Amino acid sequence: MRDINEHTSGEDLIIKTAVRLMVPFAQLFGLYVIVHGHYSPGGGFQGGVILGAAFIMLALAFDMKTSQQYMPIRVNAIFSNLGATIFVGVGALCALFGGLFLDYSALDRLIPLGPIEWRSFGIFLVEVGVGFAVMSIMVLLYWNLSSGGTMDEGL
Amino acid sequence: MSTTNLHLFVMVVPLLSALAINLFGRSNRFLIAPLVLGSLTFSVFGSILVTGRVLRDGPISYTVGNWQPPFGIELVVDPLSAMMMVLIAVVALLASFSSLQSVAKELPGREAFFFTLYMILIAGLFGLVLTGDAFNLYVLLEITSITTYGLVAMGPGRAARASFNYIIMGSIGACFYLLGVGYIYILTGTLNMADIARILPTLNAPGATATSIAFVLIGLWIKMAFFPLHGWLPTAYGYAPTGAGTMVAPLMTKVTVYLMIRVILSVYTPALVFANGWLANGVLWAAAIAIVSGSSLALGQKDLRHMLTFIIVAEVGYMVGGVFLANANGLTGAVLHIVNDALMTLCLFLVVAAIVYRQGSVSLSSMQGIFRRMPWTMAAFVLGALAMIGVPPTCGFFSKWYLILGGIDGGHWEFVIALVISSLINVVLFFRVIEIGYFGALEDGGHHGPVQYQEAPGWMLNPLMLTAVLLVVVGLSTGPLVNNLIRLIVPAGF
Amino acid sequence: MEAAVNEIVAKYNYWIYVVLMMIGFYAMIGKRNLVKKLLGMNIFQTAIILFFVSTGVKKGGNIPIVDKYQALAGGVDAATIVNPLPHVLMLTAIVVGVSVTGVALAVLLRIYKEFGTLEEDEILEKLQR
Amino acid sequence: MKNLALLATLVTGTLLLLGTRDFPAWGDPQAPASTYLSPVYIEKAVEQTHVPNIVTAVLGDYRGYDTMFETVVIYCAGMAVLSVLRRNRKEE
Repeated sequence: MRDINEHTSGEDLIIKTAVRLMVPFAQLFGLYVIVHGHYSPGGGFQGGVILGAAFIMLALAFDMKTSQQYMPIRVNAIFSNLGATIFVGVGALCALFGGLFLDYSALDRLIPLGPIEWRSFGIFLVEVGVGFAVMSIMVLLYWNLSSGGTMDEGL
Repeated sequence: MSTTNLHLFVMVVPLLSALAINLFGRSNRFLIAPLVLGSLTFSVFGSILVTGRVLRDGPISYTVGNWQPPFGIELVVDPLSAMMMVLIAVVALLASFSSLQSVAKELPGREAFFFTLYMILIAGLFGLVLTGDAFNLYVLLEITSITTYGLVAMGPGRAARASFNYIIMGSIGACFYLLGVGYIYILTGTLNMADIARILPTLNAPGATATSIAFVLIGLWIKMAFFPLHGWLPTAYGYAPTGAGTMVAPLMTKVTVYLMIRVILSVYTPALVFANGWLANGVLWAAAIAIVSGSSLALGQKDLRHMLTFIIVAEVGYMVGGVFLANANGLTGAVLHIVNDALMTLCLFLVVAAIVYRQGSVSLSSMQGIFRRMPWTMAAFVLGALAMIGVPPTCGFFSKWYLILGGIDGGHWEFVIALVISSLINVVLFFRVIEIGYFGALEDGGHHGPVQYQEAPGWMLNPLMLTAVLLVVVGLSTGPLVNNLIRLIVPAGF
Repeated sequence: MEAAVNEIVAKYNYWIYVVLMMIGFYAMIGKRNLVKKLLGMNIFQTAIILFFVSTGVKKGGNIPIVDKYQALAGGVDAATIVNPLPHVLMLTAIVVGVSVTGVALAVLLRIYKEFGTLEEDEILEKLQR
Repeated sequence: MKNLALLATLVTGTLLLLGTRDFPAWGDPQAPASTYLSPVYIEKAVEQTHVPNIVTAVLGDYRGYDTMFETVVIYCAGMAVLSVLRRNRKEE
């Protein structure tokens, strides 16, 4: 019974095992690309896409429900909002702390790291926000487009 | 909160509230209305304060991230953009009352998504009028477009196809704009508008400059549905959900006209754009054809909303023509018409929303005897119709007056004649609707009884009444508006 | 003759991108299948991205990533590094392109559910009925 | 229709090709795009932001406002897709 199910849904032991092995590394690499964007090619968008691809890979090899076990729809919604809020929020925070909008050095009044270090750190913060938003939206786009909006089954 | 950042908060508060609506409104939809209305009220007061400051102290130049303008992105608030900020805030606030009602009825369960897109669209429009950077303008143009695609596609039935048409046309427009900016970037090496305006006249590159002017203008014309490129607008605005139409129809095309004025005045400078007489002549002929054909196509419609969408096409012709008259009266008329047309379109679309809310359709056949069912709504409709026709003292008269004066100054009689013809066609159009509504036999009442009084709910009716009053108030205060604000916009050479 | 050859050698990359753009543009306005229109849009956008990125090229330039401490101590020679600005602009444009494509695909799904086809002629036929 | 599309394509393409006549040669280090803004970014970015990847520095800081809207664009796309397509299986 179980074998027939696995066969008809087109799932393959090799693909499943390979994906299971690859996903943690893909996620690690995605995080590396986001975090190491200051020193090497990379950044929020590129890393976010890799992180999203890890979840899409899960959905492709297993099914949509499996990928939703690792990232429930609610968490996805929170991540996408969080990502956008981090970016806009950091900008607004800079303005509230007496600087101009998105002037990260103004956050020096919050935690004194030095204005130039704050610029570097502010870029890091917003890249993380971009990464979150891009990751969750990529997964969301895949879920919706492959299932026609029901987000329960599909490719 | 210091006032340095106030104009940015006018844009950021709706943006943050959009995120909050998405986060909290999905589970608790009673939070949506306070967030929408609260943030828009903030924007109204903020933009009025900013306008006061601009009129007192002169244009504000603001550098995001505290970088010197050519390197960072510059925001410019001059009298024109301050006026547009107030206009967007007021129209969005008035429209949102009605949208909240009709969305709750038409799209139950999807209010949170709708208002997320709605508020981001408003934030994007604020961003468009604030920005002083050519590439930033492209990004914001795409934000407003993507949210509009989504809002239009939420409608029932044919809305999806209308939205796809809009996506294809809108993308062509955006790509053309981006190409035009690319050509300028290769020539000048900068993206800041003031910087481009400074460098471009010193270059000897007529071919590439002309190409970039052509592509930027064609891109914007597609986005504003200027006559030969207007195919997407009537279906997109006609099939969109009613709640989206009330806000998108008054604002999108007008803000794009503003962008065209901004690009002509502060990127390419009028001297360069109007150097060749044939460009202005060709555009004026196209505008004249747009006005006449938009009005005549409206005559063939059997549905009030579709009729209004064709009138929007005609009105775009008024404004583009006014700008390309290239004289002070023409530009004054065009800028004044942006304000007036936004308010008139808002008024008429709010009427449509109210009628759709009560009876589900605005086809002319279903509007028989509507005056007896919704007298106040229809009173506002009559006022809006008079303004569209251009009867004093409503505001529509004054902007048309300036446009006609400008046409006579420039000797462009085709434009003047088109304006007069379109006013006459508007008389026919609107009196046909009023006749059906006033004298039309009531639908066979049957078990409902002869006359049923079904006025729109107060949340829709009161903003509508306020808009109708604004039409007259703005009309009567044309003099101060032109002398204190719009005269500042007209450049010296005009 | 030599001037023409020089012109070709100096500008041929722009011309290639213009041809690519026009392939996309023709697909957007000339094709009757909605998916082909969408693909045309993607070709158009990709061509514009290539066009912009090629404006940043400097002959013999390096990638715009420098050694932090060396740069802080001795500064950087701008002539050896390609122009970073077009890269930045195109990162943004890529994201915009992805977003538009996503929305367009969703709308296409709705159209397919509504009409059962993505051929424009068949849709028009069904609308007139 | 097809002929019209072909005509529009040819006109647009010709216009674009004519425009390239005024361009500097490809890869020219003296082109305005390479001499006006970019040297300042390249020389000052590390000093002003302590980020060795100049693209990241320009993306995140000098043109951070663009990047903010880039994030908002992709967020919008997600929400637009959700609002256009989302429905529960029960509703069918």
